[in-house]
Amino acid sequence: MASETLTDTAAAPDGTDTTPERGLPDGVELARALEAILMVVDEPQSVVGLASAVGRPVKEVRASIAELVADYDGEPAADGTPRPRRGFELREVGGGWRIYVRSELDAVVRDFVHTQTPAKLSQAALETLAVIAYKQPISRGAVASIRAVNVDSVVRTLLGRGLITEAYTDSETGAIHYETTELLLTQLGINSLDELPPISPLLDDGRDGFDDVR
Amino acid sequence: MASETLTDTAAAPDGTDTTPERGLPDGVELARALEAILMVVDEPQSVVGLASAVGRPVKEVRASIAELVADYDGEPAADGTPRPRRGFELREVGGGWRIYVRSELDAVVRDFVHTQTPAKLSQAALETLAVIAYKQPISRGAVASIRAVNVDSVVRTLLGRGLITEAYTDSETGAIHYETTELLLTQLGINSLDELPPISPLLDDGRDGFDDVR
Amino acid sequence: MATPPDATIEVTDGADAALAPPTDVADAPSGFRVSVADFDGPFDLLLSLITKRELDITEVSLSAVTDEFISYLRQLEGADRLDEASEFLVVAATLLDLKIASLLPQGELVDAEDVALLEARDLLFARLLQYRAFKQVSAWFAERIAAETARHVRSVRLEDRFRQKEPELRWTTSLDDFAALALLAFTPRELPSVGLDHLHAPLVSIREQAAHVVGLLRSGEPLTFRQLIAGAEQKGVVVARFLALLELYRHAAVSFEQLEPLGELTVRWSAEHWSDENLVNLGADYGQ
Repeated sequence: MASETLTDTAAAPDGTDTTPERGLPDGVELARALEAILMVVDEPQSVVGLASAVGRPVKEVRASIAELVADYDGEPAADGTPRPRRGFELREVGGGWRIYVRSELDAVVRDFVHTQTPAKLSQAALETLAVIAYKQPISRGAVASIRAVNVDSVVRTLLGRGLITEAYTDSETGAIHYETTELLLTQLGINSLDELPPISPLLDDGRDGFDDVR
Repeated sequence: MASETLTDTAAAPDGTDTTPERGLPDGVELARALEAILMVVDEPQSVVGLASAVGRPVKEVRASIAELVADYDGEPAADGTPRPRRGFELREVGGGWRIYVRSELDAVVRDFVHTQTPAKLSQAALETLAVIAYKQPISRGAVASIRAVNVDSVVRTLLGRGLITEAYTDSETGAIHYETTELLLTQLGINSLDELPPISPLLDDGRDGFDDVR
Repeated sequence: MATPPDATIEVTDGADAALAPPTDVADAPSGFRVSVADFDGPFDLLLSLITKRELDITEVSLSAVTDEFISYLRQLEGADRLDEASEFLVVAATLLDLKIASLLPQGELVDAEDVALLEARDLLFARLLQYRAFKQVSAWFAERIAAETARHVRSVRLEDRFRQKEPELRWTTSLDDFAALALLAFTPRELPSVGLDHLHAPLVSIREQAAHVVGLLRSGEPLTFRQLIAGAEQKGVVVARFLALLELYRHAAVSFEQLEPLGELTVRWSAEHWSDENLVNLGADYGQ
């Protein structure tokens, strides 16, 4: 039956959501409010940000998001009700949650959206980006000494693409230090720098400019 | 169960969709392809347009859409499986289908939008607006290449604020060209674009489309 | 920012690397081969051998490698090969460090410790290894970015009913400010270069050094490198002047003559058409 209120007939995580919810209109299920918000957002939304938007505890919002992920992924509900694997999915990328087309369907959707694909980064830009990602915050000079070439024009490209940003300027040397942005995480499809593949300390022989590679 | 392929376990309209589907990758359910497309499109999509995109008969697409509407509205599946009433809905507006926030959740989303939107334009938005003002009509891609950043979200903001509008769509490339509105003139306190102060190129480095800046 | 956890890339052996290098060094399709007394093979393999410490870098004649590299660069054409060239440059620059060190006049101008440092083989190994690790991990970046570019995120125009609930726009930009913003937006992005004077060793402009060198050479008389760096008190100036010469060489403004490896380097003005405007873009690759 089409219920008039927005109760979650099939996908209630458990029985706890039947109490009136703070910060949400009466009868509005948390999961439904979250999916409504996710329909209009433009940027990845953190659990904390979502929690404050709906006026609910972070823990509850986190659980509700997890349930939505399972729901869209087609996992059966807690009570065993089967659910279809949706054409879209909820992904945590770049520090927050957003709705994506499920990757199997990217080809179907491709013709429908005319997104402008930015030019591919050069090998030099990728390597510079990697150095900054692992050693941030880092000055241009320090990147240049690792790559053994001047990196100014490449740094400019990366700044222009919004993949890195100025973290701070050293008050003594005046050297600008760079760090990576959330946009980089988004473009890598990861959620935090912890997801970068580990890089070895190589030769940990304590030499200047070398021992601090992580 | 989480099936690997995109089969519609709960929401199959009836038994007719089990035959291999033309125009879609193997194992992709029509409804899943449609909801993927509908999740990313900005404009309402006609049934005919959708049908040609997925390479399926209009009649089938129409039935699948009707089933999606019922699905999102929380009507039980044909086999009686209960389904939640989603926070979003599929509505036909102006001859096309698009996903909207379910109206019962307007208040929640309104609060969210209100707290999320800054009252002032960002520096990025102002610069993009300035580029459009001086080079209109101009496509998003052309603005992006001048600004060397992705401007999609900023252009959306400016459209939303009524400071720019769509001038025309290039019939060859399909690129939408934007121009500024009367509202911008009002905000700047001028009567016509001719009153914009002339800017002289700092560096006439032959950058494409740079010499014709007024 | 988070610290990435330690250790899985095995850099000493590319074949076992947790992250496969972009190209297998053994069959790298690179066109540049090094052929010197002790070694014959692709440039990348040279790097690979050095990282395995199977070849002592100091036994490779750097001038021979440099010569081959420069003649290879001369043949390069088209954007496709730019990446290749820049990749070589990274390694070549490291190798060149030693050559530059030997070009520097010995004596009171150069800190003996600096030369010792530059000549420290282990440091070179360390830098090559480090570079190699970042080069390998950059392949992961390329893959992830390519994969993510194919994804589609929901990003649609806000519905009108919500649009109206946005806070009213506060416009604070004057007409002049607006024009200034336009100018800013149309200006190609430059990196800010504030505060460099505070640096212990101030940065040296390659462009300025090029102007100096052009002034000295244009009269027609060839000069030796030693003469060109006479009076330069900082190592940075010497290096910048050397790089300026390479840049001028690239613009066919000068030619070099060196009768034997590590011998006297004679520089001759060879530009047919030269305008000082050429200096404007000189050293642009170095962001000066």
